[in-house]
Amino acid sequence: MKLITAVVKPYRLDEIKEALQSFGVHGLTVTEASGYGRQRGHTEVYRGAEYTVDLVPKIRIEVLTEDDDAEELIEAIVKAARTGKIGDGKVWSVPVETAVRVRTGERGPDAL
Amino acid sequence: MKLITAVVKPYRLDEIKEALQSFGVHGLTVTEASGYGRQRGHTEVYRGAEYTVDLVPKIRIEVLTEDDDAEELIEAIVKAARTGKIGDGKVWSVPVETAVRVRTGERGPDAL
Amino acid sequence: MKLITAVVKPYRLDEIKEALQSFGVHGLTVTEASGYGRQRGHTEVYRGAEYTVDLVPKIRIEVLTEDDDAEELIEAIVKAARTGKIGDGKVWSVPVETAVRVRTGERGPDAL
Amino acid sequence: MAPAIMLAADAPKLSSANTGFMLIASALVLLMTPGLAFFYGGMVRVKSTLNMLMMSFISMGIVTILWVLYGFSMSFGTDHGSLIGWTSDFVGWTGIGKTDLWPGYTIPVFVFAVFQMMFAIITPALISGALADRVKFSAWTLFVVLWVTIVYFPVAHWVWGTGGWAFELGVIDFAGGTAVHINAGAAALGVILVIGKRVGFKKDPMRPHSLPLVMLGSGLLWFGWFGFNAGSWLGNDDGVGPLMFVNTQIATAAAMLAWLGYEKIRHGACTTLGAASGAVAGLVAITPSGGAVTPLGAIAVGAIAGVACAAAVGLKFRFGYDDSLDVVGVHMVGGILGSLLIGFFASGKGQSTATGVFYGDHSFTQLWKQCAGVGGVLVYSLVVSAVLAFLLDKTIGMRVTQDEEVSGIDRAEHAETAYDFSGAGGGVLGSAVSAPAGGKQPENQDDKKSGKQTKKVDA
Amino acid sequence: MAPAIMLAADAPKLSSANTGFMLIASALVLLMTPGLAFFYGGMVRVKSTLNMLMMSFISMGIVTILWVLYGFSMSFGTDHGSLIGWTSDFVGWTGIGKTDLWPGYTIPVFVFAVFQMMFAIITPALISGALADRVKFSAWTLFVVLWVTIVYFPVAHWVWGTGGWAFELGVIDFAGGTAVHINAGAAALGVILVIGKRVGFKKDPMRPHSLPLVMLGSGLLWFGWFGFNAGSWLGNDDGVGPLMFVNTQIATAAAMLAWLGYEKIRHGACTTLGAASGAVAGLVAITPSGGAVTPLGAIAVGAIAGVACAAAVGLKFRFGYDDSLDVVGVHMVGGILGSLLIGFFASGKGQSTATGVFYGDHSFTQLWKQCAGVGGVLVYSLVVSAVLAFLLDKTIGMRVTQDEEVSGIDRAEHAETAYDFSGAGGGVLGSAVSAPAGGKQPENQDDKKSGKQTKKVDA
Amino acid sequence: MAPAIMLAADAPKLSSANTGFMLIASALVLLMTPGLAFFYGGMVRVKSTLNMLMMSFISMGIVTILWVLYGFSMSFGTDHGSLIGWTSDFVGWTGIGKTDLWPGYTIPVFVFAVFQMMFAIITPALISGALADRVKFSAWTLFVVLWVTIVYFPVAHWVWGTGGWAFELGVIDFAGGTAVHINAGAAALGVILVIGKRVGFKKDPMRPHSLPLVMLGSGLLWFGWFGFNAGSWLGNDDGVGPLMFVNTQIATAAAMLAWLGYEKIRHGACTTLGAASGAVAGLVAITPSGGAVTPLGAIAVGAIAGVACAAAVGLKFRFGYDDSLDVVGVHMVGGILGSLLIGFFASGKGQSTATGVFYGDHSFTQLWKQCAGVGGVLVYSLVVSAVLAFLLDKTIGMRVTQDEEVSGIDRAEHAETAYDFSGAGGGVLGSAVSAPAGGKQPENQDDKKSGKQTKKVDA
Ligand SMILES: Nc1ncnc2c1ncn2[C@@H]1O[C@H](COP(=O)(O)OP(=O)(O)O)[C@@H](O)[C@H]1O
Ligand SMILES: Nc1ncnc2c1ncn2[C@@H]1O[C@H](COP(=O)(O)OP(=O)(O)O)[C@@H](O)[C@H]1O
Ligand SMILES: Nc1ncnc2c1ncn2[C@@H]1O[C@H](COP(=O)(O)OP(=O)(O)O)[C@@H](O)[C@H]1O
Repeated sequence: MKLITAVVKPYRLDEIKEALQSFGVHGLTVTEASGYGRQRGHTEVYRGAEYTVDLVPKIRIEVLTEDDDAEELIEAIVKAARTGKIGDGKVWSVPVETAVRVRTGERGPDAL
Repeated sequence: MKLITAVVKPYRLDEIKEALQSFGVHGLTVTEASGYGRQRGHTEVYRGAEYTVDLVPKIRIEVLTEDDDAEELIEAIVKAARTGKIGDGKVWSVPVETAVRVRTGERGPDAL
Repeated sequence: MKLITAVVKPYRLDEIKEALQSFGVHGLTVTEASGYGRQRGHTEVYRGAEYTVDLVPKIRIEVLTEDDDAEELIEAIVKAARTGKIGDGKVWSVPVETAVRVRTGERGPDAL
Repeated sequence: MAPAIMLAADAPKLSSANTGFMLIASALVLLMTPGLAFFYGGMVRVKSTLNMLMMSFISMGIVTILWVLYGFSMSFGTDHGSLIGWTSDFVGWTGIGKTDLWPGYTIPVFVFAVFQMMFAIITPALISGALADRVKFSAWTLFVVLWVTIVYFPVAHWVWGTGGWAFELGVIDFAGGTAVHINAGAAALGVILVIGKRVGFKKDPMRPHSLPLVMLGSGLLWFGWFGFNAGSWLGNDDGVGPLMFVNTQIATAAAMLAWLGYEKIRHGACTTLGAASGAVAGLVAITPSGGAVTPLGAIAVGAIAGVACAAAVGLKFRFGYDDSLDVVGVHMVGGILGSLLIGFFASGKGQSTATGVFYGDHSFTQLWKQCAGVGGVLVYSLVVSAVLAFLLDKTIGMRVTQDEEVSGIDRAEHAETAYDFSGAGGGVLGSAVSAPAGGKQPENQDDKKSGKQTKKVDA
Repeated sequence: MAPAIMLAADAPKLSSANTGFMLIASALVLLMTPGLAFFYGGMVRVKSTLNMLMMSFISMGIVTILWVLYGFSMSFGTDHGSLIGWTSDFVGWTGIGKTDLWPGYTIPVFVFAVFQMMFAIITPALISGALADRVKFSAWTLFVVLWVTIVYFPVAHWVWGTGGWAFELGVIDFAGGTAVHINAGAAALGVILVIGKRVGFKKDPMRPHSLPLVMLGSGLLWFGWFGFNAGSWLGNDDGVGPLMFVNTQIATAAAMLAWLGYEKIRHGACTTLGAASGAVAGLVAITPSGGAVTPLGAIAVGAIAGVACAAAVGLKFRFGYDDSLDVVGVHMVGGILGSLLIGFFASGKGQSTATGVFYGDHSFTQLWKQCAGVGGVLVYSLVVSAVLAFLLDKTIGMRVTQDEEVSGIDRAEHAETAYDFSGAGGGVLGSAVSAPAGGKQPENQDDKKSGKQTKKVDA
Repeated sequence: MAPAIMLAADAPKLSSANTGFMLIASALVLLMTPGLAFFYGGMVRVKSTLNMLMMSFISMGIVTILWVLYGFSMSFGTDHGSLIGWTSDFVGWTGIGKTDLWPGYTIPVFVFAVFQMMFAIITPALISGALADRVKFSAWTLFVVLWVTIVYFPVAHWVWGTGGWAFELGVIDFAGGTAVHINAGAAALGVILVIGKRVGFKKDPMRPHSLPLVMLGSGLLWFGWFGFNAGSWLGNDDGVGPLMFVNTQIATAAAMLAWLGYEKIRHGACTTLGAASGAVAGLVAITPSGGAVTPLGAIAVGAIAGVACAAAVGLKFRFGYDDSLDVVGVHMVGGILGSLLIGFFASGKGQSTATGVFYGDHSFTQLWKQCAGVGGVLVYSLVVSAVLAFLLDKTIGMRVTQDEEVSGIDRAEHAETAYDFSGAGGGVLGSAVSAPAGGKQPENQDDKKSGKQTKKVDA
């Protein structure tokens, strides 16, 4: 199994959820986050003072998936998250050794 | 080493903490999250309108542990988190290459 | 590639950002978290009652990096995060199988 | 407002008692606008809280100045053709002396003028609730200027000004059922029919982001409304103001209970939002009628308004108009009910001897008068407001871009976000993460003229 | 309330000054109930904020209606047997004319009745603080109905009604130390002894979820309390109201400082919650006594109450009763202190010539009277309230299920959550994540009758 | 304050109308201090919210007691050398009878004394805005005690006390432009020049953590300010109070619009913070001048103040003094403007016949008087406050440690955090995660004396 993590723009969540759903994915976990990427930092004026702002709000989505589906899923997420502008985010995957469904104790792919 | 991640119902946190403690685990990290699983979505009425609600609040617990303890720990968490109802959550583990205790710089199992 | 995760004291974020920047790191993702470690728990009195408090606020930083840089980066983070007092936190790394830049679809090291 | 029945004295003297009371009443009515801002501000999603607040606060700025410049003259100056007032002494308030009394009353003109000013302020603010999340602040500002000038000032003259057609007809509107609530509610309906729905209407739950803020708003409204209602008699020499005060409290309580009961039966729970909305529905309904009915009548008015408005707020989903925070469902419906119920429940023992269908000689006379008042104001306000919104939309544009709406109007229009709790849990995360919370969404930067302050952008 | 000393005039005339003042005072007292709601609402954990607010707001609904229907008659109607009042003209307020004056005073009956109504509203609301997190809303609603009928209306008659036993005995209670605060505090103790503790009592810290909300509440309480206290003299012809006003301010300040000092010495820090609680303790203690003591006496009353209540709130942990938000520790203890200290500090130069132990002929007469008043109200309220709670618990049940309590009573009973800040930090996360915040916890669905609105459930 | 023109009657009688009005006005002014607390509290970062609130609330405690003990005597007792007052009957208010009238007025001494008390309370609280995030609570407490004694009580005597030098010179200060706002603003400047900047000043954005809280504060300030301003005439017999009331509303509206316009042009957006600050700037500027100018004059005063203060708040970045929440930029600058503009806009038709440069015989007489008043108060307050802060800093120390400041002064000084929303999204996370939110940062424990309550620590 793989754990796919996507750090993307908050307002793409709906699209990503739909993409995953039409792909038949059963679950996901979302966390609020913030981050910065390549061209870090923009300047902003508030009450007469100028500041550099770097951290921008993002959401962080985690999806557990079977090895075979991982590639396609990543593609689906990337497509749904893309706006083509800077700050679109990253998607990565790591190997998972075991996964358990708490309710039943099922293991592995069955647990997803 | 392994990193065990558990996404569970918020109000099971106390039980999980106790379970880990009696197991001799030294630390954990908690984040607020939300998610959905298999039978996604329930309907709810508010002020005369009906909506589908899918994301439900969860907590996300991370525990670093030695390879040998991982299995038992997972079992302990699953047991403590279980209510037997839908939405009980998932527990998974990924391999960790190195871990450092910031205060001392210790590495590996000593860092836990 | 590796994913380095650091759970550290919130007010070290600035130092860590600077350390990473001078190291040439292009991006990071931050989440609010809380946790406890080795000597868990302190007691506190509020309105005439005494309580044990265990979870302490932390921030959780994630950085994707190339395999070769990982070691040095970990060192840099550990150094920037260290105050020498308890609660300084943990840094760990896990192997990443693939990473994508959402905007362009670039893969692997190019995606960072 | 009690122009129909004037105090007996031929030449009333300045009463320090009534003057002091009316100053406090004016302050209470002023407080209602921030109260309304919180009521509305708590009800929207967190991303448009500030815009909601600002739509009310800006009314405190704009309308105050316009009222001094020409509004008071248009509403309460000498009547011209039953449609509009004008008295040049009232322009800029230059011809008003500090001890000049309002004709027939014991309070200075300044006191009457400032009390009425507060009514003119809150009325456009009421409209804003229907426009949540989506209207450009510049367009709103201009709308307020035009709307009070073309709609509110004349309508206030019709209803309360000596010579105004509704006033002369004998339409009862103690404190603003028609001039304030129907007027604002109908205007809201007119505008939203033109500007359309929020992104996600009917699909997203769009729940209140802070119910304590809503309750704060409704608490301040309830409190301030005593000034609004009891103050409208302009003095406490004859027991009518106290009756109005008493009925205000009673109808509000009854409407809150009625709304909660309706909810409990229909949806199984008594919600906080229901309590707040019910109270406001009661306050609205008793506003025109509270000087005319008995305490038991006030229970009836409140209970009817509570149930009717609770049912009415669901209509927007059926008919598909996005009355975002239920201005139509509560203020228009509640105002109509309150005005018409006078025709049934007026006891003849309050502000005047006019009686409703259930009292006196059971005649329908007063009811028809009330219908005329309601109908006239409703149609005028709805049509003119819709036209205004249409013209503004075609010229400067009423709505923000969809991107801005989705990302949050607060950032787009006010360059701020309502809250920044980062670091609440610890340390200096605040100083680092707080910034973006208030920052311009970089992804919107392209299509935005106010991007001026963002020099260099990234994510 | 100043029935002991009436104004001299044989046939007082309606005073527009006093009428206007009393209307504003009534509005101020009304505002105290939302103030209390915020004070309590900020103190609970976030998951039961709304329930806390609603317990106060519902009292504004229920008690208003009952007071009109029969409460005013029971409290201030003609005395029967020194125990209860009844005047059929007061039932539904049908026999009250708008210019009828309250006997011996210069204000209309309606004004007196509505001012007293506000006292009847806030008293049950005070009790709710002890019941945080765990009482079914339906049970609370029913409790309020029964409690005001069986406890508050009679007790108000005893203390303030002509012919009531405590009133006739000469017990001094200027604005409600016994009738309001001891009464509510003793009732709270009675109820919690029956219904038991919150899950996690003594183990979880259960800290206030929003201290700014607490401070807002205490600020509004402080503000409104001036109406409560100074208004209780029903007019400003003789300087007693101003003395009460002055003493209210002074005792509150002294109590706040005293509480903070106690905390600083005992626990090493001046907390915000301590400032808020100290202020309320001072307000409570000066409520019965402020018309009787001098300004220096008010400092003493406040300082004593501040220290004593600060010490008293710790008792619940020692004795194990879960007085969640310290209703017993602040209102009962503060009310008793304020009432008894009259027996020491009454100067004979305020509302009456009665003097306390430290003044005049140093007699204990007034002190014994105060003890009688305190004891009578305390025992009656505690016992009857406990019995009421017991009966309700055995019939409809007082508490929510443990699951509901742990997951949060707001969702279970009101189908809402207080806040939804998701997306505060960016974009439309709000619309997606907000929903569940307000959603029913699916895991509770099985054991819940109000599950009606959840059609299909999952996680 | 209207001592220059007394009412004609030789022996005024107690007026229940004016007494009642002044009691309500006093309550309104009292409410301004919590209002200010929220205004400031919302503007700081979340980690120092409570400290900000407490700096205002503690002033309500300390100053009340000092005012009773000796403050009222120092400010309004018999003049000694044009510099200070003293009347032993006023010490502890022991020699004041409940029906004694304030000489020349129709209200009891107690009423005048308590109204003035509220002014003495808010003035030091105003200073606290400049000291955000960094001042030890114990040092602040001591500072307030010393500052009101050495600065406020004398200055109030100069400006408003019969015999005070500014009063006798004919300086106009209707409600506190010099005695309250310039005084507080100059003191703030003096103190911050001594204690220095916050960690991160100019580098971190330090945006408001809750703009709704800021708006609540400004709403309550606006509301309460009517009591502050209109009440300062001590009665409503002659139409001056109403003029002040009217002008208060108008100038505030004008200033809010002017500030927003300035912002829109300079930075491209109308911010909520700008609306709040603009309103306060208008309130400040009209405070000294509102009895002297016409309504159109009030528009001018407000608009000038709005633009000038909006520009002035940027100066702190240029000159590098950390006037954290713009006390200098708004209160000092606004107070100076309001006071000097009297010299231009006084119409001779308000509180007195004195005219400004634009009216009457176009003389500069009044302007020079105003300059003298402004200059005297400004220099005295700035210098003495700086010396006070210096002495306190050298003895007990004014600032918390840098670690405490960075981690948040709320925890360090009050052992609390403002909010605990953990678990807002679900279940009992609250009880588990809430604790640390309020907990002592373990890492600070070493260098902290108040570590008493932390028995055993870890992370
Ligand atoms: N090396 C990294 N490690 C972890 N997260 C990253 C990394 N680089 C970027 N991110 C996350 O991705 C988001 C977008 O990154 P960015 O590089 O700006 O996008 P783009 O790929 O369009 O340049 C950032 O806000 C951050 O949260
Ligand atoms: N594939 C997945 N990837 C990541 N998180 C998941 C996945 N499936 C479920 N979860 C998380 O687990 C929680 C409970 O899942 P669910 O499948 O409903 O439980 P159950 O196993 O009882 O059916 C979800 O709210 C979500 O946060
Ligand atoms: N085994 C673990 N798994 C996950 N997170 C941990 C673990 N141990 C510690 N942490 C995280 O690191 C933080 C600091 O840990 P702690 O052990 O107290 O520091 P120290 O290494 O100085 O003793 C904790 O608050 C927790 O968030």
